[in-house]
Amino acid sequence: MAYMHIGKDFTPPDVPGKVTGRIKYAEDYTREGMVYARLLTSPIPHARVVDIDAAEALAMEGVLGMLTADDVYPDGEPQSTGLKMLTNEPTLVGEPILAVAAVDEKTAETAISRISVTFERLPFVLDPLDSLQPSGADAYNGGNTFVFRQGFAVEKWSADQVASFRAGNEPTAEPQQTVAYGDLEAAFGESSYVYEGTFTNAGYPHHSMEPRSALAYWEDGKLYLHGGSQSLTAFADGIAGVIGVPKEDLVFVNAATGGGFGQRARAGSIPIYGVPAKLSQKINRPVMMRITREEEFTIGGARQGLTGWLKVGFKPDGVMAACDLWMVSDNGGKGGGADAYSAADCVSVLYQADAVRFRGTAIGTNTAHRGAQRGPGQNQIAPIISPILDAAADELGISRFDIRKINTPMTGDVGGPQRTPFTSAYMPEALELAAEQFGWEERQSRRRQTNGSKVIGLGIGQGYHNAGRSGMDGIVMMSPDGRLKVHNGVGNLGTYSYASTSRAAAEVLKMPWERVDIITGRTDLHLPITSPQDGSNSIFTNTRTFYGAAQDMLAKMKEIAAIDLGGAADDYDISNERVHQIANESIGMTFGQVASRAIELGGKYTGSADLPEELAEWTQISVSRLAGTGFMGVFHDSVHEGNPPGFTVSCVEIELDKETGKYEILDLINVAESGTIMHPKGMENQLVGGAVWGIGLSGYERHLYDPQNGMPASTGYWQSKVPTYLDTPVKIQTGWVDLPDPENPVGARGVGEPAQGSVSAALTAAITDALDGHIFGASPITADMIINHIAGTSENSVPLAQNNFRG
Amino acid sequence: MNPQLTRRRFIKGVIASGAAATTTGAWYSATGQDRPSGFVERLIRLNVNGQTRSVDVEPQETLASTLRYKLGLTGTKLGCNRGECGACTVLVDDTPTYACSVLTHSMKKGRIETVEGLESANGDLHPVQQAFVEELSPQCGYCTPGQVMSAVGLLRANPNPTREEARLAMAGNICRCGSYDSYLDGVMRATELIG
Amino acid sequence: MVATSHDVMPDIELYQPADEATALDLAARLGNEGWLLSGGQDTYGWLKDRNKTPSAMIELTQIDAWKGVKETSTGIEIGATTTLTEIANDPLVKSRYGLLAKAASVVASPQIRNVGTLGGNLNQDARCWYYRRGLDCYRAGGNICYADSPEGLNREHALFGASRCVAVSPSDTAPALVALDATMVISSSSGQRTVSAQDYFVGPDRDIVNMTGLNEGEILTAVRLPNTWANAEFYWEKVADRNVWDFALVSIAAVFRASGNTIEDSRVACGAVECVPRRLESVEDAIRGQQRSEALASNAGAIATDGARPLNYNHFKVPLMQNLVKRAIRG
Amino acid sequence: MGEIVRYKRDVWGEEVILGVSWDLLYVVFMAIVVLLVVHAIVMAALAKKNLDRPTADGRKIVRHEAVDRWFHWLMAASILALIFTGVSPILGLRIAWLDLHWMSGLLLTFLVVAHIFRASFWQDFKSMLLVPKDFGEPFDSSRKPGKYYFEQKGMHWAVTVVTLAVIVTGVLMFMQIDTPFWDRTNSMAEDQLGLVFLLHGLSTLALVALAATHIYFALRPEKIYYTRAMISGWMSEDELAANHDPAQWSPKEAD
Repeated sequence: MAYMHIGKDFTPPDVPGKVTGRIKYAEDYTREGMVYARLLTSPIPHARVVDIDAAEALAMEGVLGMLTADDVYPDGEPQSTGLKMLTNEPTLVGEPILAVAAVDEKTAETAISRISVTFERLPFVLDPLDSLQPSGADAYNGGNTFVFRQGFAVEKWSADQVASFRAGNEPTAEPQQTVAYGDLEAAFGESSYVYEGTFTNAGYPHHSMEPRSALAYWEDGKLYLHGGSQSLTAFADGIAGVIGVPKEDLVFVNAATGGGFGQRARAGSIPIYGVPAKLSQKINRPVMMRITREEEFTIGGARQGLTGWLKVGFKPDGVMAACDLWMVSDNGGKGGGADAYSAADCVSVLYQADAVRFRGTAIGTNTAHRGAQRGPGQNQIAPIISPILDAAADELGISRFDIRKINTPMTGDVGGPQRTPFTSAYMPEALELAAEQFGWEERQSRRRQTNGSKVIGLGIGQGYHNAGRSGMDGIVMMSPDGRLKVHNGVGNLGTYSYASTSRAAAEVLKMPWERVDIITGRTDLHLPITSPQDGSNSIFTNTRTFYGAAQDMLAKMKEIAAIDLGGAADDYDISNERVHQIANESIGMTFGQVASRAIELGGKYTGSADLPEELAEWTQISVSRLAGTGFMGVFHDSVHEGNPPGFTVSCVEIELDKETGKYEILDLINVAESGTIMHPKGMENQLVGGAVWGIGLSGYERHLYDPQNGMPASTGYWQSKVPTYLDTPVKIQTGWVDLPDPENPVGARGVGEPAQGSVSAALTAAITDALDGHIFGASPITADMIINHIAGTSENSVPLAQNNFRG
Repeated sequence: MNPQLTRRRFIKGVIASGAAATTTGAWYSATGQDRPSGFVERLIRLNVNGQTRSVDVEPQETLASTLRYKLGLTGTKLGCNRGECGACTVLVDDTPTYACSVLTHSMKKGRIETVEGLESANGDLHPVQQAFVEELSPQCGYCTPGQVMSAVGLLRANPNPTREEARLAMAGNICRCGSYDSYLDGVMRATELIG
Repeated sequence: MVATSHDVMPDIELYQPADEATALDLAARLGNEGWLLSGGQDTYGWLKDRNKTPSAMIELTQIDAWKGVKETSTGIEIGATTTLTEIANDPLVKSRYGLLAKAASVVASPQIRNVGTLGGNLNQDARCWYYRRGLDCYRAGGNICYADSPEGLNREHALFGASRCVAVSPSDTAPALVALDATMVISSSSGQRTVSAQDYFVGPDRDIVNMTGLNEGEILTAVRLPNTWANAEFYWEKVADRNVWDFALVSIAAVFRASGNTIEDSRVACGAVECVPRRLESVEDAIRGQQRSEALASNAGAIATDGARPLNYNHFKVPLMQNLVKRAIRG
Repeated sequence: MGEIVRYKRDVWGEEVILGVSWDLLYVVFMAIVVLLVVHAIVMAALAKKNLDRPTADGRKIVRHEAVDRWFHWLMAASILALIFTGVSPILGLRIAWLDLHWMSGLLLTFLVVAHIFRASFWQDFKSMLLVPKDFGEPFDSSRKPGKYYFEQKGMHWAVTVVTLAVIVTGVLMFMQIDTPFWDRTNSMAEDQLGLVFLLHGLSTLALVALAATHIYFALRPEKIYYTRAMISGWMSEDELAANHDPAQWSPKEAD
């Protein structure tokens, strides 16, 4: 299909502001009379605040006030997991206890250091398996796990059960959750190669570049909140509730967000924005609260660590017959996500096993909170499963490419425990494209070639994430000058999907891009509800809404033309920013004229009547404020059927030095299968960015806690090991399949998350390959682990080592 | 208080037959107006983006603080404030420098350039900025000003770097979005734009 | 409270002496209350965290006499406030003492090398994260080590010479200077003294809170490299997790005088395995007068780690160190 | 001055004892010097012109067996080594002191334990016992003691208590460092550890004071023959008669 905008490169309007430094992030704003807040955070991994003595601090010159948990939760703190604004019951080191506002940060910090907080220390735990011990400590006040709708609970295994699991055996305890399909026993019976083993994934922090700083002030009864989010409206919708301000009285300002990666999607992940808001209300001054890198570590959240056992069976023809997964998830100090389930779902989708069983238990630890982080679950399992596929291929005498091809998901297949059909799936094409572009076959001759202490390793990997939701709203407006205004609540965090999705509306109305304005950056510009822009869903989800809103406008244009120029609406079409009769193109009116007429006609044409039912409350507020101000197209999306998958395939060639445990990535390709490509450059960015994340997951990033005292060590980039320019290849190749998905009007699906998983899978497979097939069953695989393996000193490569700490 | 200080003071005390060692604080007040040479004056003139600006700078102030909070040049970002990320990179006498990890007073003799100072008088983007736009190098954009400044510093020292040289020169800038490849594309395009 | 994140530079005085005498006078008068500031890359973190609280900083970089590389009759002399970038790019250093140029070129990141100085790199404090976090451990004057225990995070810590504190020498240039048999020039208001690079660094057995033998009021002003090892064959390698910013897991600096394939003499030092750069005299003795060979390299590697006492998570440093010694000798 | 105890923050930021304030070394040092100087002056002023000192000539009797003298001097040496290795780094001397310190400590511990056994079962333990009536002894010039006079017994028991305190705390501290026998753990809570350091420090200060006093009195001319007795083992009959009550102590003759 020949598109005007879809699939074409363009410059998103915010890019010049990013290269000139003009675009503003939350901490770049100032406000007359602004004061500065700093946090006092818990020094203890699990404690109860007994007393706060702030008299000396509050008496200091320049100190304006203090906010504590008692101020923000006058009726008591919520008794559930999840982040709180402030707390008297910290469950991790670094959890905010109180905030102090002062005329400058230095004074606020000095004041903080003069506050004396008396804590009652409570037992703490850092490893979920320790917590499962009969006498193990519980991370939360009330238990070590949180059951939805039931509350805190205590989950314990026998000492033997824990010891047996640690020793590498299948857990015998009752799991909290079991999901299964197919006849597992029969499938293993058909298998000629069965792999059984344990694995661990280190959790690791988000460390997005922009810390979660925020500015808040109150004017005319309205709260103005400057912060960073992944979606302006989905986030604002939630944070209003967190802070306790009516939605119509909140103005959320968010022109740019310095990195999201999952934990800036929903208000529940950043209740800390409520602190400057509440403090501002209390002291009646604008309050800027800058978050430091160290604070970002605990406030910003982290990936779940998984500790698991798995058994995978392959039939003689290479078909994955069965996969049995048992995982204990590290849920951190504030509850976590469903990574383990997603991991099992991912295996089912990617390898189409006949029978899959997932059993899992999620246990809290007194570490940073866990939650969404670029492919939660799917990406942890990717580097674990890929080397197993290779082992099966080698064992069964099938090529490593073919075993993936044999098990590939395709259109018409179903995936996951719910056996959900794909909306479309072009994985075979992606595999072929990646292999061809990379020269996978030709490179096989170099496999395990040595050069002194160096050895070549090759790896191929696949990534998956469910990449599309529906049910959101769209608003487009047109003014008498004929410019299209796409009111877009998708956050600007570097995916440029706020712009890409807007282009769906321009496409429908066949408008040149220069005539389109994206209305975004602050919610008082009246934006519709959007998805939270997490889970790789924005492209699929929000092209549907803006396409729909533009279709609504198009239909209204034709109606107006019919009213003014006669005939029926169906007699009209559009071209060159005119609506005209199909039969006689000279009879028509310009978009500007249509917009003017729409404003005269009012009613449904300006959003004053006949609105779609089921518009979200947030959209209703926006529409009501826009009503009558211009020609409006408005749309509420229905719910789609099936699973729109985001797929990627990666190939990696490394040269590993057996004497240093270091490797260089000689070549890397990351290929997307995500339906129609909306924006090639944007796609390229997602693929290279995902690749860097994959390299971090497989080789570097980790979450260090000292088991002796619960102290976090990875509070900066130094210990967290975010990959740098020199840890990534000089050039990363990209590619894409570009075939349309039927459930999206322009055929597009998302891709952000799988882009990491496939690279992680391929890189781990390459490391394994270079080490003659040694399966570590771990992410990351660091230099010391490789050296230990080669030298036979494996003190710290014991399976099921505490997943927060791998040396 | 570092106990070592106490110990050291004790030693001094013994040597001086019991006289308590003076702390610097006491020493200042004792010397009063008569401060020793080398003591910094707070009111200084800074050459920033080609303009000389008078600014009151505390002795301990970092250049990033002065730029962001005294001069309103918020293009210079604080990503870590510890020299571990590069978002605050500015040029001092053409040399890429972490503004978070130098004192303004240490740099006051230098020619300071921030991302705001790169555009030409008529508003044209600097070739590096232009190239970064064309290559869509930035993702979230938070590290971008630092990446831009490192690239400008590189191209002033070496107008025709190889991709590998560019990679080495840019290495002190973290991009959490992982856009390294796109930034390198941008640097290479910039070398073409500069010609 | 330790865990609360401080991030702003606290009040502290700054002196910017323009000449040597003033600087030395300030150093003497301020004593321990004065913090010697060079590039500052190991200063501001301490101060922002409020984990070190001196009253004043004495900036040394305004003094021209302490900057730059100059030729002398016995070799070259490098001012202590010469930046690492300048050293890495200096033609004289590159041509005669390539080992040091190489070591200086891989410190931290480009921007840190642009302001970070040789003196700062040599005098930087231990990088043990417990210590850096402001905990009152032995090195901070306390009575405990959090790293040296069965559960402590001691992957980056010492194999040798630990005494209560198990932190290692983090400097990349220090082992290079030990290998090159450099002499450190130390000035104070009462004059100048020199000490060999090897003796400049002090382990925790002798001084648990300082990593060098610099006394109060003394300033490291220059480093002299002798002609003895100019234009020698050299080997340098640093193995770190990430290739930017990270400190060495193990590094090696070695210089050789060889005739043909025979090693006549050598000096070999490893970084990040002990609190001081570890000079490997036993290796030097074992290879003196020997032909380079794989067997010699392997043997030397094994000798190098004699007496290593690994902690729980740093066993890998033993084979890694052996491998690096091997590679150095293989050439 | 003023502070006796030094505090630090434990790993979670709470204030705990770190140890003794070493400024007290200075206090102890000055106090002992003042005390001993005053004593020396007073003694000099009180000194009779024609001091009637007992003669060393004549029959020699045994005061200390050779084995006891060895015990004494080895203990003295180890205590002095402990004080030197322990205190000099505090004064800023950069020496590798810790190994010497714990080795001396082990030696002292062994000697003390052996001495306790020996004194309890094979020596005349009663001769060193300090009983209530001994406290009247210094004020009654007519009374003469047995083998040890009051001040000697006092010094012995003071040194005993302080040495035992140093040893017990020292052994606990020894268990907190890496040695050839074991790898350290962090098994002791930081507040307890601080208490141990404090007690070790306080007993060190006491030991320094006692050692200085002991050495001073050992060198006093009027009692120098006790020192000689600790070196060579014997006293003269005259010296015995001048100071001791033969009814309570009747030593055998030296060879």
